[in-house]
Parts: sequence; structure tokens; C-alpha cells
Amino acid sequence: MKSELKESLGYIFFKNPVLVLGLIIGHLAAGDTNLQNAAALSITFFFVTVPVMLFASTIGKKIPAGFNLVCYALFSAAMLVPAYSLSGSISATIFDSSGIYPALLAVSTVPIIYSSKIAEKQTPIKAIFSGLCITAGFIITAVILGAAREFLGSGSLWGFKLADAIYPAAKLPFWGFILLGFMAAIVNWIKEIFKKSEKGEEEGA
Amino acid sequence: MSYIFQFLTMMLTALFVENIIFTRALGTSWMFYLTKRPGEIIKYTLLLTGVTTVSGLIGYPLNGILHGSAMRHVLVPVMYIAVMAVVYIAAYLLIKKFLPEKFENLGINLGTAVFNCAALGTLLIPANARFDLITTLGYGIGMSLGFGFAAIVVAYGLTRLEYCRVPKIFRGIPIALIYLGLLSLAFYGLVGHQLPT
Amino acid sequence: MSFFVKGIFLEQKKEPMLTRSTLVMRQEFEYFDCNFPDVAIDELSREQIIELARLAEIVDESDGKMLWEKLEKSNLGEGGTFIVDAVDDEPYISSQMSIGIHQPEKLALGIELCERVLSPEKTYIAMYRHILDSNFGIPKKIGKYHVKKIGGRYPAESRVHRHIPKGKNSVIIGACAMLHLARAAEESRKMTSCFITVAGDVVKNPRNVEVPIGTTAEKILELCGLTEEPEAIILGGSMTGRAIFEPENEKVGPMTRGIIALARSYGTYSYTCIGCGRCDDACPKALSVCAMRKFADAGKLDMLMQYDVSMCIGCGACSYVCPSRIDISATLLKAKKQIELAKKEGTL
Amino acid sequence: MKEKLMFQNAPHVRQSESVVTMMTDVIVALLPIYLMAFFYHGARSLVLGLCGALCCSVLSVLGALLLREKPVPDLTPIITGLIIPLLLPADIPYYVVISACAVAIFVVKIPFGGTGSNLFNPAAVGFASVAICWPELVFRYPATMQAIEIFGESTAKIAQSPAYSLSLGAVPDYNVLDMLLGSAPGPMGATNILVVAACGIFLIVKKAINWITPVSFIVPYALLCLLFPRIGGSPFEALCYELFSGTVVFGAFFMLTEPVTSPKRDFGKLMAGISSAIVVFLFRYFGGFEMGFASALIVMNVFSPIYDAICESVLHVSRHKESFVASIKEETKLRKNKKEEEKPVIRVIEKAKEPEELPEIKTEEISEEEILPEKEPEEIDLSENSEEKEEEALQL
Repeated sequence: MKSELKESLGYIFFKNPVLVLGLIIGHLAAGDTNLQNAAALSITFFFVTVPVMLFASTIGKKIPAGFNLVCYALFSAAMLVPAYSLSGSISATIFDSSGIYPALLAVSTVPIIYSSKIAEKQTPIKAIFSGLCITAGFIITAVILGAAREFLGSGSLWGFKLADAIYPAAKLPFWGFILLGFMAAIVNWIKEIFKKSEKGEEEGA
Repeated sequence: MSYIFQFLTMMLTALFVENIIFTRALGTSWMFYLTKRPGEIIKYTLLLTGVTTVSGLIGYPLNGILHGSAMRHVLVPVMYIAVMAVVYIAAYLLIKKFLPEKFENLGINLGTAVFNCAALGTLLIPANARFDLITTLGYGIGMSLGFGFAAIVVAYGLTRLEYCRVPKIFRGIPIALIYLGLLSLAFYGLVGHQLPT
Repeated sequence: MSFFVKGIFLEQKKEPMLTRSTLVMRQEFEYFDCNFPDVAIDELSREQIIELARLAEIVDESDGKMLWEKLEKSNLGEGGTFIVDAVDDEPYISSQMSIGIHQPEKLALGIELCERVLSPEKTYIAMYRHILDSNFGIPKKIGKYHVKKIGGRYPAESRVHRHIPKGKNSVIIGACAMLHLARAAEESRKMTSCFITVAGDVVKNPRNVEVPIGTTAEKILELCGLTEEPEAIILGGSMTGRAIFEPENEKVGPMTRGIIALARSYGTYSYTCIGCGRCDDACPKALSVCAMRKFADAGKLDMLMQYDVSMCIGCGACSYVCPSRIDISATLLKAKKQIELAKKEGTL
Repeated sequence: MKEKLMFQNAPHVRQSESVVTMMTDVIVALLPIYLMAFFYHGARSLVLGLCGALCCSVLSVLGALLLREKPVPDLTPIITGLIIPLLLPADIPYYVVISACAVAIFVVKIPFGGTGSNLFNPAAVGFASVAICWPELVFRYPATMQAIEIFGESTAKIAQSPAYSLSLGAVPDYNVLDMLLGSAPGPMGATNILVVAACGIFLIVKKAINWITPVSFIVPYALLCLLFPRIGGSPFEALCYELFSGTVVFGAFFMLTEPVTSPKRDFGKLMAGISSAIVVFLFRYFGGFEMGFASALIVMNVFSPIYDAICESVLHVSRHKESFVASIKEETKLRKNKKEEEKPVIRVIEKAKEPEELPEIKTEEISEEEILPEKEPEEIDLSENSEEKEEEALQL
């Protein structure tokens, strides 16, 4: 029980779905260019992850083998509607600035494959918990990346101008990839430090 | 004749200028999964081509109806996912009926080949930009071939990285992402000054 | 194949050892008679010459075999070629060449005796031609024997084989063995000495010396003198020899070709590979050395097998050209040994 | 005598040429180009070069320290830092140069393992990144023969570069001699074609670079330009304009020849040169920037190991020629037999005979532990702990 909890909590940082598992890279690299987009992506991600995982853990086991992926895809597509009505309140132009990337989350790896691989074997409460942890990990990455790119690219945060643009190219997809790469390296570095300290403790004990 | 020319131009544009991985960044996680199994790249590329072509054909008239509505930002993706679901079920049943001996190999992987960001993105971009039918099909085919091309290039680069003295913290996902980013940068030189929407 | 092979030219650095006469370490010598019945040289028969070589215990310095065994085994006859090896394509080393230049009469006598045994159609002496850094002229004939100039890039000793017409017999014997045979015939002397080049940038008096077999390296270096303390002393040729640490215990043998004392070892100087590809061009077997070194570092034995590491002859040309001073040759030889071991154990 | 003795592996003589001399040659060859830039644009060009070199070397030392490695004395960052400003206009702000250097060192070099491991040309990536980021600064060239202020905003007169006119399909307003001498506006170091070519020939003579790469690039490129001219007039004139505008000649001598990212054998270099000529041509014709050399170079860097692999496979076949021929003969025989007799024939392939074996040169008894200081077995597993989990999840 405790180990399962720990494993689920790991999705926030040490098994971050983006930086460590390398799952939802494209949406962040191309779509996550400012904080508002990050918010839209996070909201959509929440809606396509947690309900779909709950759905998978309750009804998913009863669906015949070939059809469960279709059901998850259709269910997450249906979940796009509340996600859009919520994220529409962020700003008037959010759908134009974030483009197709929030919609693409409905068929990304997490709702389709993680629900069939992980959630189907879990009880509903655990599935919701791990879904929440995955969402938290995604939100942390999206917000950091979006804020960094918005500040570097246009010198503003959440649309408020703070300074002149420092590095306009930061909004382009390739800088998204490179920044994600460096963030992943930093996560690796922190993991390494933790490993070392754990080893040290064991040796000390 | 002009239709063929239009088709080919759009296909080449989608293949090199608007490469699905390097400039559009669609389906990268799926591509990383494939780079570990280079033998399956061609099979998946063909599946992707089939899915985008058929779904594009079915979805094109529906898109014309939905495009006027105020909720099109959400209705168009939902509609396309529904179309893909229909295509998936049809393909699943057809394979089960006519090619039961291949069912083990193909049918199980069909789900991941249909429901992924690469397929949906390839359908959504021309739908939002209101391409006509010919260019939609050309774009879909070009994008799918571009996916195979990118997967092969990245798979080759990652095998090369095994012999580099990559620092420990960069091994694995980080260096693959940086490699992808640099390739993406090179393709961006072809696109030019304008930023993408 | 030849389109890909470029090879290397080495700086030969054979001066002044080549023009100076051979120094003989006299005070150490003991004379051993080989107890051969006194027969006039002109009347020695085939069997008698072989017996003479056996009694005098002459060793062929080019491959380390006993001379009499070699002579007994081979009978060349029609179309056969007899080659006297005085190639010396490694830098500094010139002991075989100096015999041809400073003691031509004895060499010619030795060759004549061997010719009587082998009865070849053609006989010639092979010498290395491309000594680019000195204007030393190689004689056209030694005695009545023609000198064939072997040219080209390192390793040139292997190129000697190419001058043999295909499908014909041939024998290659070193020049020092010829000299010892001549001495045994004339003076009835056993082979107790060997010819060694002493050279290097800290040697005061670089020369070719004749020393008794079993002399220590330290004594030989004392004979020639040192100007400063060397960082590296090499026993053997400059390309394939080995570095020694205890010169007072290291003794020279009949196959030792030289002792080289260098002021600076290159050992501490090593950059990372910059991938210039010169090793690929230098390799005489046209192996992809640059890639193989990477595989060897990564421990990928299967890839090394695929790239034909087993064909490496260990000539050291790749290490010589490497601008980063990486020990490519040693790495590959080690990998080759590992593969052989793994094959024996059946793990590969 | 024996106190100072050190161990070393055979061979004990080494070529006098080393990485340091090669790199020094390249740096020496870059200096005349800086002098020409000084002549045309004043002291700012020299300060830019100094800034680039300093920035790159400081950043690479910093990177090594961040990774807790011992910084190695290395001249390659200086070359990268000297090449980057030469691709930019002389009135470029300093922060652009610094950003290009930072990308070159921190993104291209250090994550891949430093000098010798980078898969892309650092200078090309650095330049391409700033060209995409600030196109309005990078592609705006000052007119020549006017001194530019060393610090602060430049007030120099702006002129249209020949490369830009060509991309619009117009004939540049400069004659060919102007472009050869470098008085046409353009990147700081790439306009003086004569000086650049002379420096390149100096490098070829000093054997710091291989002659095949620049020749196999420039000749096919010139042929392509002759066949498909972008402007009217005589084809020769069009060829001169195409060849002498932009960074084609400079790149061919100084960027394409970078040893780390180019193929190893001459045949591979030839193929790489020809294919990059085609790609550069396409990028310049259809690309968004008037100067597609850097982007094309990055794309071509991906393919250089493939050329190496092709060379190796050709050589592999030639090494095992006899056994291949034998197996093919055996197979044809087998087929014939099958056709004629329809009898099962046991197929025997003779063991591969090694063609004309060179005698093995014996190194004098190297003892096992002396060969190399034992290295720690490095982990080169790409799929580390975390990825296995992902695979588990993705496997269907």
C-alpha cells in the first residue's frame, strides 16, 4: 500500500511524465509558449487524465479486449468539452494562441495507454490518485516551461509586459525541445544527488 | 494535371518544410517509442498513412458543416476522434474477418497506430486552415511519410550517441530531446523568418 | 582496395648511424670456436654449409628461426627467389643496412654460401629507399648482387613479398645471419654477437654497435654515452619495441634490433579523438580504425568483430599518425586479445 | 638513470603534427580574414572576434566545471568563437555574438560530451540560432569602408547585400571584382573571397584540412549554379555572383572541413561534399533565409556517419572478396544442379581465405596489464532505469 502510494507520488517529480518518461513532449515543445497556454494545456490535461483513468478502472475491465482503446479515446474526446468551456475563460484568444495542441492531448499517450496499462489494474481511488499525481507533474513542467519561454520570448508573464523581449526565438518549437532537454538533465542531476545521499545514509547507518 | 501538381507540392511541403516532428512537434513520444524498434518504423508509417487518408476523406465534408459553428475549436477535434474511432473499428473487424492469421501481429498494434497525436494533428491542421480535398490528402500523406523519415533519422542519431562520451546527467531522454531540437533548428532554417501559428 | 589505403611515410632519422662504421664492444668478447673441420671456402658443399650454420648456432634475426633449419628445408631451384632482408623501414633502426654498406665483402660471401645451398634463379638484397631526411645513396650492387630498393610507405617489410613472382618459391633471410655465416666459414667463429642500433635524442654518440648476446641495455647505453637522463628507453624497433624500466636487467637477444633512448616520453600528452580520420587512411589493411577505437572504448566486441579487428597486424601506423596521440594500436590489440579469449571461452 | 623512466606503448615515435599544431594553423589562417574585416569595418570587427573567442573558451571551462570534470586545455572553442563573428555583419551587437557562442558551447558541445563528440558543427548551430532569433540584425549589413563605433549602437550606413538581391532575383549592384576583393556588403569575414581562398589553401598545404572536402563541395555547387541561374545575364556572371555571395566559400574551407562532424575517408568526404552542395543549393533557392549554408550543414552532419558506414561496407566486401565470390559461385552451382538434377546437394562453403596476408608484425611481448591503464567501464546504456518503466507502459 505504502509503496504504491510512493510510486504514484513519484509521478510528480522523479517519474515526471514529461521530463523522465518522455511522454507528452510535442505538445509542450510546440504549444506551451506562454503561461496562458500552459494553463489551457494543464486544464485540458486534467480533464483528459483523471476522469479517463477513473473510467478505465471502473468500466474498462468489462470492455472486450480490442475495443477499450476506442472507448478511452471517445471518452477523453467527450471530456474536451468541459475542458474547453473552462479554459475559454482564461482569455478571449486562447484557442487561437494555443492552436490544436490542447485538443491533441485527448489522444496523447497518457489517457490512451496509461489508462489501459496502469489504471485498469488499480482500484478507482488509487487510479484517481495516480491520475492527479501525473497531472501535477505535467502542470509543474508546463508552468515552468511556459513562464520561461514567455519571459524570454516576449518579456511578459501572463500577458503583462515586464521587460523587453530577451530572446525572441525561445517561442519556437526547437527551443521548446532544447529547454525540455535541459530541464530533464536538471531532474537527472537532482535524482543523482538524492541517490548519492541515500547511499551515504545507508553507509552511515 | 494542376491537381496532381497541387497534390505533390503540398506533399513535399508537408514532408520537408512542415515536417511533422521537426517543425510541428506532433507525436514525438510515439516516435521515441519507435526509435527503439527500428524494424517497425515502416509498418507504422504505412498504417499512419492509411489512417490519415481514410479519416481525412470521411472527415472533410463533416468539417465543412462544423466549421461555421461557434464551438468549432472543440467540436472539430471531437468529430475527428469519432471518425478515427469508426475507422479503427472498421479496420479491426475487417482484419479479424479477412486476415485472421495476421491479426495477432497487426490488430494489437492498430490501436496505438490510430489514436495518437500524429494522426489527429495531421487531420486537424488542414481542417483548421480549410484546405481543399486534394491538398488535405497530399498534406496527410506528406506528413505521414515525414514521420517515417524523421523516425529513421532520429533512430540513427541515437545509435550514434551510444559511442559519444555523453555526460551522465544528459544520458537518455535529455540528449535525445536536445538532438531533436537541433535537427528541428536546422529544418527551421528552411522555413524562414515567419513564426508558426 | 588500394584506393582507400594511403599509408604513412615515416621520418627515418637514420643519420648519423648509417654513415658511421659499426662500433664493436671488444673488451667483452669471448671467442668460441665452432669446431668445424678446416675446409677451403670454395669447396664447401651444401651439406657442409648447413652443418656449419648448425654448429655456429646462427639465428636469423628477421624471424628468429635457426638458419640451418631454414636452409635445410628449402631448395628453390627453377624460378625461386632468394631475398636478403636489409629493409630497415623503422625510424632510427639501420643495423641491417649498415652491414651492407660497411662490410659488403663479408655479406657477399655469406650470400654466396647460401646461394650454394639454395640454388635460386634470382638473388637480391632488399633495402628501404625512401630515406627522405638524408641524402644518403644506397649502393646499386653489393659484391655481384643486385640491391633492390623497396619503396613506399610503412610497413615496407611486407612489401618485399610483392616482388616475388606468384606461385614461385622464395626464402627471406636477414643480412646479419649472412654476415655470421661468412664469419663462421672464414674464422670458424660461433655467433656470439648481435648488431644493434643505439640511437635517440639523448644518446651522445649514436651508432650501430656489435655487442655480445646477453649484454644489458645499461652497458650498451654507457658505451655510447648519454647527454641527459632519458624518460623512455625502448628495447627493439621504434615502432614495435617495448619500453623498459630496468635497463640493468634487460638483456639483448639475437632478434633485438635497437635500443632507443628518448628525452621525452609522449605518455602524458593525450587529447580526445577529434575524428580527423587519419588513422583510417594510414592503416595498411584499410580497416576503419577510428570507428573501431570507439567500439573498443565502449566495449562492443560484436561490432569490432564485424569491422574485422582480427585483421589488425599491429604495425602501429594508426598510433603514429594520430594527432591526439591516442594509443590506438595498443587498444585494438587488446580488444583483439579479448575477442580471442571470448571465442575460446565460447562467450562470443 | 631509471628514476625518470615512464611507460609508453608502441610505437615510440610519433608524428610531430598534433591537435595543437592543427588548431593553431586554423587560428593563424583565420587572422588574415580578421585583418581584412578590420580594413573594411574598423576595430569593431577585431573586438567582436576577441569577444567570441573569449566567450567560447570561458563558457567551455565553465561547462566542464559544472559537470565536475577537469577542464582540458583545448583550442577548439577558440576556433568556434572566431568563426561565429565572421559569419555575422560587422555592426552586430555584442549580445548576439555572446548568445551564439553560448548556444554553440552549451547546447551543441557539452551535452554531447565536449570536443570530439559533438554531432553537429557548433559554429553552424550557433549562427543558425541567432539568424532565426534576430534575422533583422543578422541579415542587415553595413556598407564597407566606414569605421563602425566599437561600442554602442552602430550608426553605419546600411547596404543591400548581394545574397539578398539574388534571393529576390535581382542582379547585385556590385561587379565581380568588388565581390572578390570584399568591398561588397555581407558577412564580416565571408566577403573577401580572395583572402579566404588563400587562407584555405594555406590550410590545405599545412595539411590541417583535406583538399577533397572544399573541392568536392565548390565544384558541384558551381555546376548547379551554372545549370539553374537565378538571374539573367551571362551564366558565368551568374555563377560568380552565386559563388561569391553569402558564406559559400568561407564555409567550404572553414566549416565543412571540421574534422569531428565530417566523414573519415576520402570517398566519404567526396560524397558528403557533393550532397551538401545539392542541399545548400536547395536551401538557398527555396529557403526563407538568403543564406542557407549553416542550416544545410546541420542537416548534412546527420548524414556523415552514413557515408562512413557505406565506405566500411565496401571495404568489408573487398576484404572478404574471395569468400564472397566463393559463396556466390557455390550458390550458382547449387541452382544449376537443382535445375538439372533436382537432387538435394549438400552445400559446402569453404572457409574464408584471407587475401594475401601480410606477415604479422610482432610487438615485443607486451604483458597484459601494461597495455593500457584500465579504464572504468562506462555506462553507455541509453535506456536507463526510468525508460524501462516507460517501455513497460508503452508495450502493447
